[in-house]
Amino acid sequence: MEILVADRLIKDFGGLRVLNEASLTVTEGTITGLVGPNGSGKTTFFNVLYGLLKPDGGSIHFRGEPITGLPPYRIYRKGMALGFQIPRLISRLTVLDNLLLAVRQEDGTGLGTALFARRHWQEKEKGLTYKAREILELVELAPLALKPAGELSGGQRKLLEIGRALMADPVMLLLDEPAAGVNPVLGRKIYATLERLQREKGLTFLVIEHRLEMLLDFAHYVYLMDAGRIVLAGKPAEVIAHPDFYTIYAGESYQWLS
Amino acid sequence: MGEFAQILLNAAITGSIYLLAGTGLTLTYGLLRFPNFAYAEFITFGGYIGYLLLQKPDGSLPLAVAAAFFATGLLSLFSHLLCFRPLVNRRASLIPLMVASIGLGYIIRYSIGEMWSWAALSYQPVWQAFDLGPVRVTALWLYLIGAALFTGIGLHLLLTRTKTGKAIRAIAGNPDLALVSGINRDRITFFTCFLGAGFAGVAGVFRAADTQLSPVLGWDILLPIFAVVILGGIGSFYGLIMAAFLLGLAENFGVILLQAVGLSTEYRMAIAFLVLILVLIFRPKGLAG
Amino acid sequence: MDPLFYIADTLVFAGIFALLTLSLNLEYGFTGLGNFGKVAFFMAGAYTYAVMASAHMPCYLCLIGAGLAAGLIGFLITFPVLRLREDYLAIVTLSFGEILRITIKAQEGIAGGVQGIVVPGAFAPFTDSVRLLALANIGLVLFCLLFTFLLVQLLTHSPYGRILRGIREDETAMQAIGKNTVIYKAGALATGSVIAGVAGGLFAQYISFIDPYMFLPLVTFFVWIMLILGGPGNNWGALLGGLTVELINRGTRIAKDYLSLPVDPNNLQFILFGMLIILFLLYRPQGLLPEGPVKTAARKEVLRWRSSLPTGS
Amino acid sequence: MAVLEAQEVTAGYGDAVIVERISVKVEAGEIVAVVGPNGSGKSTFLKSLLGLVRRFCGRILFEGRDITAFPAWRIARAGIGYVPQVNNVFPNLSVVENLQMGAYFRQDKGGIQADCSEILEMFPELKRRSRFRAETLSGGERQLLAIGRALMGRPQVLLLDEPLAFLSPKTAALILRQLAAIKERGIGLLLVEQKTFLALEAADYGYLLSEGRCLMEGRGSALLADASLRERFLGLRKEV
Repeated sequence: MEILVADRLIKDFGGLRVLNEASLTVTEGTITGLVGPNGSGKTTFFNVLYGLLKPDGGSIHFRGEPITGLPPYRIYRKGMALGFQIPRLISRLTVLDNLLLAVRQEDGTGLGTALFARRHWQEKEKGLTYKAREILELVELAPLALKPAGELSGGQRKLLEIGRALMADPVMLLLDEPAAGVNPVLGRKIYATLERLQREKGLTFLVIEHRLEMLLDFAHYVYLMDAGRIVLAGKPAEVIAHPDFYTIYAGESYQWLS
Repeated sequence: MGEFAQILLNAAITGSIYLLAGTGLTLTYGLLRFPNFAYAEFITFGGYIGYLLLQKPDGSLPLAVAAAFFATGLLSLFSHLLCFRPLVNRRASLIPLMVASIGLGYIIRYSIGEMWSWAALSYQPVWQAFDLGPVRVTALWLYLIGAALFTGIGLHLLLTRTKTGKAIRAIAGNPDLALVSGINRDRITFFTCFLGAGFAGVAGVFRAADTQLSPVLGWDILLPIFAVVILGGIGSFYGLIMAAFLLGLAENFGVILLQAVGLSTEYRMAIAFLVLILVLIFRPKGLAG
Repeated sequence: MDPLFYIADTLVFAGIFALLTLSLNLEYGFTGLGNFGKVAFFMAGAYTYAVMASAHMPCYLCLIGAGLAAGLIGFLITFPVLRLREDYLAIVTLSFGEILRITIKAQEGIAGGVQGIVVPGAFAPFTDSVRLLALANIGLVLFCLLFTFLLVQLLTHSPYGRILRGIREDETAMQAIGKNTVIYKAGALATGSVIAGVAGGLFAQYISFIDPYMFLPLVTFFVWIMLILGGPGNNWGALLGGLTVELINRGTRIAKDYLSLPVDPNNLQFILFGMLIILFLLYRPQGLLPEGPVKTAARKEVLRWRSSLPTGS
Repeated sequence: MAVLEAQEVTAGYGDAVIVERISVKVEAGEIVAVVGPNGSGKSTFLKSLLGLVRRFCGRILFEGRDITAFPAWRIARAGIGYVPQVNNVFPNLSVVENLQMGAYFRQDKGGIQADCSEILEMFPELKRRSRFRAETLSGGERQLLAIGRALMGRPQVLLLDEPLAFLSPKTAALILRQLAAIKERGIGLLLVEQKTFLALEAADYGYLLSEGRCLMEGRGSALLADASLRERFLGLRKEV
């Protein structure tokens, strides 16, 4: 069953066509990879899918509903979450607060409910801390729960960013290089966690990734992007073995991997 | 016909003041990335420096303009060194910088009030007047329009053709990279602060010569100046020139319109506000954006 | 002058300004919105109160009207620019402060124009005693202040307040995690304007005559000093700042009567206030009372389970 | 004499020490790589050489001259080029103007023009877009422009902060080839890199940082061959 369908998306930046009829389909409950050389439009693709940028053409459907041109907060409420390439945390708030902020349809977030349904949301918040604790233990940040997010190290910030995306109980996550900027060992651990969530909870992941070994090990399906369009799609091993893959993406420097 | 020409002339005069005053604001707004509300007081200060030289009927306008330029430039340099630079070094964000600029404005305005009193003053020289077709113009107005055009074009050339000008744009675009490219960031910033405020001082002299001098001279035209800077697109000079004269036209035609429908001409300021709001709603990056 | 009356007068003014500071704290301290036209919403409240009280409406109704009118204006003026860069909001609110004053000055018909308007006092029909009147006014202002303080305190220590602080730090991130930030910003500004409007109503009621010259940009400047001094993001700080600055203000006025200075104390006062705000921004940007964490049940809960963890982790 | 030498540099932000007593030497025409896991202080170390972060102690010598106390812009003028990892171009300036800014402090107009065309020849990707504003370039093109801009100052030594980060392998290979060409011109290169394998393979000499200290140093190939390093920091599972 496809969960996300992007059909011939177009995005122009001042005369530059960054997305040129890019289409892709993500099947529910898989980890799907998006690779491509720099400047091929991957991050723009994500931003358009998530509503941070409005497309100049094409359509997007999420779980059968059209979401083209919706603002990000509405897409988020439909069950999609985004992890930025460079984590964007609220640095003066605590790790815990950063997680609580991400809860979907949280009680007490409106002017009225914050004041008048106080007892109600206080109870709910207590419950949410257990969930937060689970996630914090998953990403190994539990002892730092009350530390301001600004005091975390680069790798910890990356983990908290992923934890925050999970806190929303999303159906699908878009992650822009979830393992970039962390050391390879931790990077593998992050992917192992994603795989477990996919297996156990049936979550769907769409990830931008440069490290082919991660895709080979963890992805079910891979799209190759070049110059604003999808040029290759298939199982990771097939895509990487395809002759076009080398001419477009890898070039000669990649012998060391094989 | 004559009336129409008169309105055009008035628009050119209003626009020239806005252009002169807006030049410095758009320069430093672009470079330091915050609107310096103390610019109002820089304009006022220039007007009072001009008064030192123009309080006698035989005062020289060029001399007054030059003095106002240097004195206001120095004042801006001082305030940058004592207030804004330390704040930027402490990584103060946008709003604290704006608050500080308001605080600085009060210091300058009340110091002027203390030194020259709060009563309105006037320049003494009488400007030669002559007929130019259907309208009567004074030499002052011609000087003003000339000075404004000279400033606008000169600064555009400075920014696009000279090394210093390109360095100003480079710092505006990426301050840290400018530093590691060997650009002495402080020196360029000092130069820009000096130059920008200098023009504000000149605008103050012309404004005072055209109307009256009081400690709120600059504050009274701050709003239209902001409208012009935003309409033109922050940091853009072609945009600024166009915006200044457009607002000049809008105000002068608007006043006629106000009189026609029997409303007080005090609403003149509201025109600038209306322009500001409309620009922000429909074209927030300004004409050049 | 009656010293007791003088103290009462100081307290009333401090209370009114503390209300304004609390409202700015909600907007700037928590949400990061630079409202440089606080005086406009204060003025809108004062004039609404004046017009309603002149029509013989009861005090509480006039105060509610003042708050609602100012809130509505605040919403209408700021909504168009909330999607834009934060400096644009500052410029628009600053400009609006001036425009509203000019408009009222030019409109003779509505509220006295440049001549000003007499505002019927709420307690005047009940007593002639100056002291009793002062006491009643203190009571009214303190009641409003307490109520507002609780309101802002509860709001800022709730999921709602947590979102406001998030918007202050990174708006795009908050949109990415499902918050309609424009609505939140509009809400904070509207609430802030309601509070400022009530403060305006109290002011009009207390001094019983208002004219456009009372609503100079100076008022906005004062509120900013109070907040920066007290501590942005801390409601106790807003109260402290309001009281401190009002006391300094009174002090200089007394000094004017008893000291002969070579400079006009009025000028000197503003020069000093200008310096004070810059010095605070430079050397103590967190103000006298720095911001604390968001206090909700969740924090307590985590403190509990964390204390049960083995040490060293 | 080494063109750039850091002696026992200790640096950090505010009161926090991030790197401790690091000594590094760069000779002319040599690529030196500083590698290490995330948070090891590589970037901070690089910035300390440029006067961009606080230095607590240690000395920095450039061609034997002590430049420890120089402000950042004077260090650049002395002959140290720097390519930051992010924000590495002037977005509002055209490609050519970006290059001109790299030569801001040079007085020889003819030489600047010649260097500018030489660099555009060297990077055909940039030549095609020379009149475009830099904000329209892709990540890889920006990296090239940043290197070109740094070369315009005719540096004796070039410092690069993770030049391969966020780049596809193809672009990374292109950048590495360009770095080798720069090395041939007798310029010393110091690069800080997370992509340990690629960096050490290209480097003549390498330093391994961990938690703010230098754990190992040696010839690039020697470090690569060290088994413990491979396991701990490269995370490589395939035999190469």
